[in-house]
Amino acid sequence: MTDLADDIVQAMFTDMLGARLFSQRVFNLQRQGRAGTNAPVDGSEALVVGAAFALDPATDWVLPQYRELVGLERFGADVLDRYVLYSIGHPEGGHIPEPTRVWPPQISLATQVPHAVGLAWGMRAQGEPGCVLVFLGDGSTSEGDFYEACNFAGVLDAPVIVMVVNNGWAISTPVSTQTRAKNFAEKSHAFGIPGVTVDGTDAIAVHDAVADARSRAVAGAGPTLIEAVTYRLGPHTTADDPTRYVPPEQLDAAADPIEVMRAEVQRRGIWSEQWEEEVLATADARMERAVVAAESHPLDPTEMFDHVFDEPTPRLARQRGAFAERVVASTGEGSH
Amino acid sequence: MTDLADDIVQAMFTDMLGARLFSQRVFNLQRQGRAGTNAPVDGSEALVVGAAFALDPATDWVLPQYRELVGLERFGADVLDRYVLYSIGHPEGGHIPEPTRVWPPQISLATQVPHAVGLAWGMRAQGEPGCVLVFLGDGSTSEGDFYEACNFAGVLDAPVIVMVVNNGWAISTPVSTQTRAKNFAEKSHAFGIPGVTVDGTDAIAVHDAVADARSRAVAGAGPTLIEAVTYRLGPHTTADDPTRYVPPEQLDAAADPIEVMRAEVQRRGIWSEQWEEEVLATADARMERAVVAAESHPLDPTEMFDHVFDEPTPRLARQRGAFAERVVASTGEGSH
Amino acid sequence: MAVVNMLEAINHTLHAEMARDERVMVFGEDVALNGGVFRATEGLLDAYGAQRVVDTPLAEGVIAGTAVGLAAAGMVPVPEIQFLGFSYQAFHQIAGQIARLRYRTRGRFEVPITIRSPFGGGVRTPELHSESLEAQYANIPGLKIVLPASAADAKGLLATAIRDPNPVLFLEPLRGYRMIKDEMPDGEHLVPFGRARTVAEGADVVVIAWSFQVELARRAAAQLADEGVSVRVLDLRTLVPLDVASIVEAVEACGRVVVVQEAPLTNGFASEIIATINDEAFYSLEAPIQRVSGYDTPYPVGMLEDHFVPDVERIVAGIRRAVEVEA
Amino acid sequence: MAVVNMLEAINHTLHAEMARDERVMVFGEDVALNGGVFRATEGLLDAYGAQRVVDTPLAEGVIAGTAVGLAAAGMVPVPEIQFLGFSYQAFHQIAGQIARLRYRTRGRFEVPITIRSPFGGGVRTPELHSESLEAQYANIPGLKIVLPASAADAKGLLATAIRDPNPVLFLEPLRGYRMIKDEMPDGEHLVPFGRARTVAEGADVVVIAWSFQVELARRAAAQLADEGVSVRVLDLRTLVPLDVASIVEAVEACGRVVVVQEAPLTNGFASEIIATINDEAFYSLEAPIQRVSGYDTPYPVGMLEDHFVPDVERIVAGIRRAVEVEA
Ligand SMILES: Cc1ncc(C[n+]2csc(CCOP(=O)(O)OP(=O)(O)O)c2C)c(N)n1
Ligand SMILES: Cc1ncc(C[n+]2csc(CCOP(=O)(O)OP(=O)(O)O)c2C)c(N)n1
Ligand SMILES: [Mg+2]
Ligand SMILES: [Mg+2]
Repeated sequence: MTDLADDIVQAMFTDMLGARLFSQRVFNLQRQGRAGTNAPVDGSEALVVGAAFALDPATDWVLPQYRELVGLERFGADVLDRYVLYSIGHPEGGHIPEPTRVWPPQISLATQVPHAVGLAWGMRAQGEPGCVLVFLGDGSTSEGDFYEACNFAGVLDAPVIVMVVNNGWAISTPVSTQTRAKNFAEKSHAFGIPGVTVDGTDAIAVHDAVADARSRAVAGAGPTLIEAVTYRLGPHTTADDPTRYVPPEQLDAAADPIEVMRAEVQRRGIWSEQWEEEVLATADARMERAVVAAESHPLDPTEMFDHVFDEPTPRLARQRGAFAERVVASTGEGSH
Repeated sequence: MTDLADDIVQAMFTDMLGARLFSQRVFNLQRQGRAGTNAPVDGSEALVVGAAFALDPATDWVLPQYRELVGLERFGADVLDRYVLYSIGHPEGGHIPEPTRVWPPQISLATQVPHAVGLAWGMRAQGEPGCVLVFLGDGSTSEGDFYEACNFAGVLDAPVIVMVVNNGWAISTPVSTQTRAKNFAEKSHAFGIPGVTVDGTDAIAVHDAVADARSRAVAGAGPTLIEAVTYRLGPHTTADDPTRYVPPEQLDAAADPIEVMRAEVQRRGIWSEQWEEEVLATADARMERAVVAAESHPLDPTEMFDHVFDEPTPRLARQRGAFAERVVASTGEGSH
Repeated sequence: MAVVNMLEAINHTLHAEMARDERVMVFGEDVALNGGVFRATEGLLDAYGAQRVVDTPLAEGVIAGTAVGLAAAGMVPVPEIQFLGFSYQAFHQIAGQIARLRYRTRGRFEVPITIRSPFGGGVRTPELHSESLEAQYANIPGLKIVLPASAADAKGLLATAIRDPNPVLFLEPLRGYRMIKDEMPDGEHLVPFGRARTVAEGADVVVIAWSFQVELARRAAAQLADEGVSVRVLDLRTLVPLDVASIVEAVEACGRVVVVQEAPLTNGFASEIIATINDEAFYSLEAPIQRVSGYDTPYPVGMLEDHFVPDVERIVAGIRRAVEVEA
Repeated sequence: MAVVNMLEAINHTLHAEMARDERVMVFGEDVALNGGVFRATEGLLDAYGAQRVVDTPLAEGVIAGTAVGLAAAGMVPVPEIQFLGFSYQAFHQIAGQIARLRYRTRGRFEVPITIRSPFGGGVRTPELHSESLEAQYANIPGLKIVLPASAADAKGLLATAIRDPNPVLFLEPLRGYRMIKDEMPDGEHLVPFGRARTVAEGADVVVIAWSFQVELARRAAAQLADEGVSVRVLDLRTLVPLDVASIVEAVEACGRVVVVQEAPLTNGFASEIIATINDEAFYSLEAPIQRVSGYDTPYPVGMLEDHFVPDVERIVAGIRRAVEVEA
């Protein structure tokens, strides 16, 4: 295991604290009717930040599912800013600008795995140096896309890292209902690629596993399947009531990645209450700016017609024209 | 390994000889313009017949891909008779009548695996004693359906046997392009179910592997993945030219299941040239009857509208009516 | 007769059908332990047990695919696709297999499968949760397509669907789950397929709609009544089979037609309604048929969706266009 | 100008485009070593190498899904789906992802993907090899749908498709692969999307068709010419974008219309043509528009398929129905 420098570990803990705070703020926005359905990060902070710090934001790509974006601050401020915009339902929330190498949330589960494999394949075709890391959940591994993509990645020796976030649940469905496989790393045998299971509540352990996988990937040694084991500490989403199905004792027994990392930072003697308070205060202010920016981000309703194609078809242009007239005419517009 | 009685072994060899002969006859029908595209069995005789003899036609189901039906004589004469009808393009060819427990050919690759799992699930729900065996090719294992179905079968402990026919090729695509998995039995790790690789040119070895899997299945011990390794001895189908891609040395090196079984029958001292000639003559006559019956099977063009639903919708009934008028009116009908 | 919302009607009917016929099985993502993400399957697990009410792995393809095998085994599968947008993952099984098994096997295998799935927009769901895909299924022979617009019909059509020996795509309007409330008949209540429902009588123009758009059309009709425009509203209830006779009768009576759909304009099911009217009632048309529709864009995100989905205002405008023109 | 068949035109164009732009990649089942099951990709592997011409595992979903990633990496993916019926296995990636990536990311990612796939019946292929699914894709915003009916157009439209920064579904008529032969322009030849082609001039009635049905319509027109019926034939070439102007012009000129499609009747693309004419040229119609179409049955097996697919005789009958009626 690499011995990470103290400042790196501090930076990782900083992003983990931020991730949870950002996530809670977005959750609360939904409760206040200011954001749509969203999925809290609680339990995934270590595995997201650990992975992010093992990658090179200048050369590597991250394809998230939907729960991970708040932990990718290291890849650029745009990730969080656009995630907030996405969460309040603004179309530009799906647009994470160049040069940030992070894709927007993927709602159609596991469809991002073939995308990641294709991206890795294309990067190699272009002689680019980096690799691709794609997140998907334990439940999402039941989709054919996961299997088809990992299998093809093996055949291609594609520079891709597939990280299965095993948080115990897919909404109300436990892992025992998803598969009888011993664990998710075992699924790598079906693809003939390396598979490892790592403690997903231990950011440093995740960092090391991803670092290994990354060196293999960029060396042309092909893909790696990493199972990061954690526990979903919150509801599935703002729309979910986990008390209907989550056994309380399981939840109590679950390790909290934030506490695990705080212990490590304390062990290294680089923690102080005041330091953590400052980190949280900074994150809070940073999030406040993101929310203000998002809520004041302009939106012209006619943007609904943009980007269907590079140039609208005549039919689409006409629909846009008729719509624009109606919207301008309509007084009730504001209420829409 | 079970020690099969001589008469059983003779019966198996009889069906293997029949399978190849039937398949060649259907192939030739296509050459004569009397049948459509079809896929010869050559190389799969042992694994199909070996499996068939390990199953109970009264309680067990077989879901083939498309290459296997000529070897399922043990499940009833309807299987071959309807396969011939299917091959000449008659709609009734897709109808294998009760009580024969064999499904018609499946063209949409791997879609039959979820069907098999559902059937096994339903049989158990109904308290039926048997199990389901489903065939699919090495290439078909790359489809998401194979994975989703085997994974669900594991969760359900469904009484199903999934037999991967690894004949080295998917049309022109070699196994090395399908997957990096060590072998296809290895894929069972992804499902947490037993996986075995068996010599698919050895009917008795296949019989024993399927017999084991079957006892587990009917005992409630769940599914088994069996990889039967053989080599495709002929073209993919009547439409294929394997000389474009099959290395001759591979083809020469490949074992012929018929020869393997003949050697076994000879070793047991229950073979004679005359016996084999009689078997072939019987098969030939039996096939001749099947072809005559198929080619004289009546077909009213309006049958095109039958069985879309149990009762036609008014719109469909109207379409049928208009069609019937036109067809009766049209003199050029015969030419259709 | 109790007043219930559509969700209650659907839950009630699932209970009744599972009690009536022990071959009925309900399965899908989060339908058992959690009673469905909208509680449509609430209580089924407790009442009918883990053999008949099953949480599946997260894979729509195998949810649809196993339904085929279950049907062949003699069960009556009622799988749920959590949101219609995810039926795309099962398209090869629904369109390629479920819709054809009876035809391919000339009736050897029956396919009494009812696929339930919520769809439609206006409730701020994430991407791919709101798509109206009925038109993409309507061109697939062998599938019946059923879209209730009232709680009473949700009961009567769902019961009919589950008892129908053919595959049925039963589409439930997300927006109507709790918003649409009406009197649900007690006891046995079956609504036959292929019989449209006249929701409002009228003589000047007929608005043809299905699913939640029927509710919007009703409001538009009420609004215009005050202005003396007599608007008939026809709820198709099922697209396959299609009640051509009722459509023709309404067109002949009114001469002017508006068709409402939430799906994108191009090749939505409104196009088939117009083509059918062209075939059957061409000479009764006094003006071009007006389409009030979603646009030819992907279903947009939350801040834009109210601009995408037809609303009362747009339906009223469509009706005005239809009646304005001189015959 | 050489006379070639469609297959030769497609193969020629793939060679030319791969030579022109090294970002172009061709991949799919059996496209490299075997040159495609119809030889459409013959010689590409030798000419452009194993990095750009790739045999994939047998999985349509990941063929389509990796195209998304390849595009994001800056490549120009030209995947082949061996038969359109198997695009169902990729529907979630084509309809759910490829068609939306640009929209979801507001143009951050371009999707210059051209999915080539043969389709259509009449050549005795096995099940699911003959289905005409264009209508099921036409209701999906974000996809262009291109269907050449001549060798010259196969070249000009395929080159345009590959250079188009948007996703294109390029559908090749199985029946026309070798049967359709015409003069293919040498050198650079681009046919713009959204410009229909008048295949035969005529004033009494216009037959609107696409893909192989254009050839049948041409023959029907020729046959009726002898009887003095003047039939115009319009080849749409692309369904999305749709050349509404040419349709309207033809309808205004002829007043009578026949639309031919091989797909099932209900909600086939012919329905959208009729709906579009209702919107744009209602008052020019002198008679109901006639649909000559496949039936609402699954595509049948070999001995029945000639009864299912439209033929010259049925198109002639449709034209007679259209012209018979008094205005
Ligand atoms: C293809 C598809 N099917 C179903 C859903 C509905 N859905 C949203 S999240 C979810 C559970 C996902 O569980 P998992 O993959 O473990 O990720 P987690 O939420 O636990 O992070 C489901 C079923 C979806 N979004 N996409
Ligand atoms: C879903 C689907 N994709 C593609 C095809 C076209 N196709 C027919 S057979 C075949 C190869 C099948 O190979 P394999 O599964 O190994 O079976 P084998 O022919 O070797 O017995 C392909 C690609 C198909 N029939 N179905
Ligand atoms: Mg999970
Ligand atoms: Mg094979």
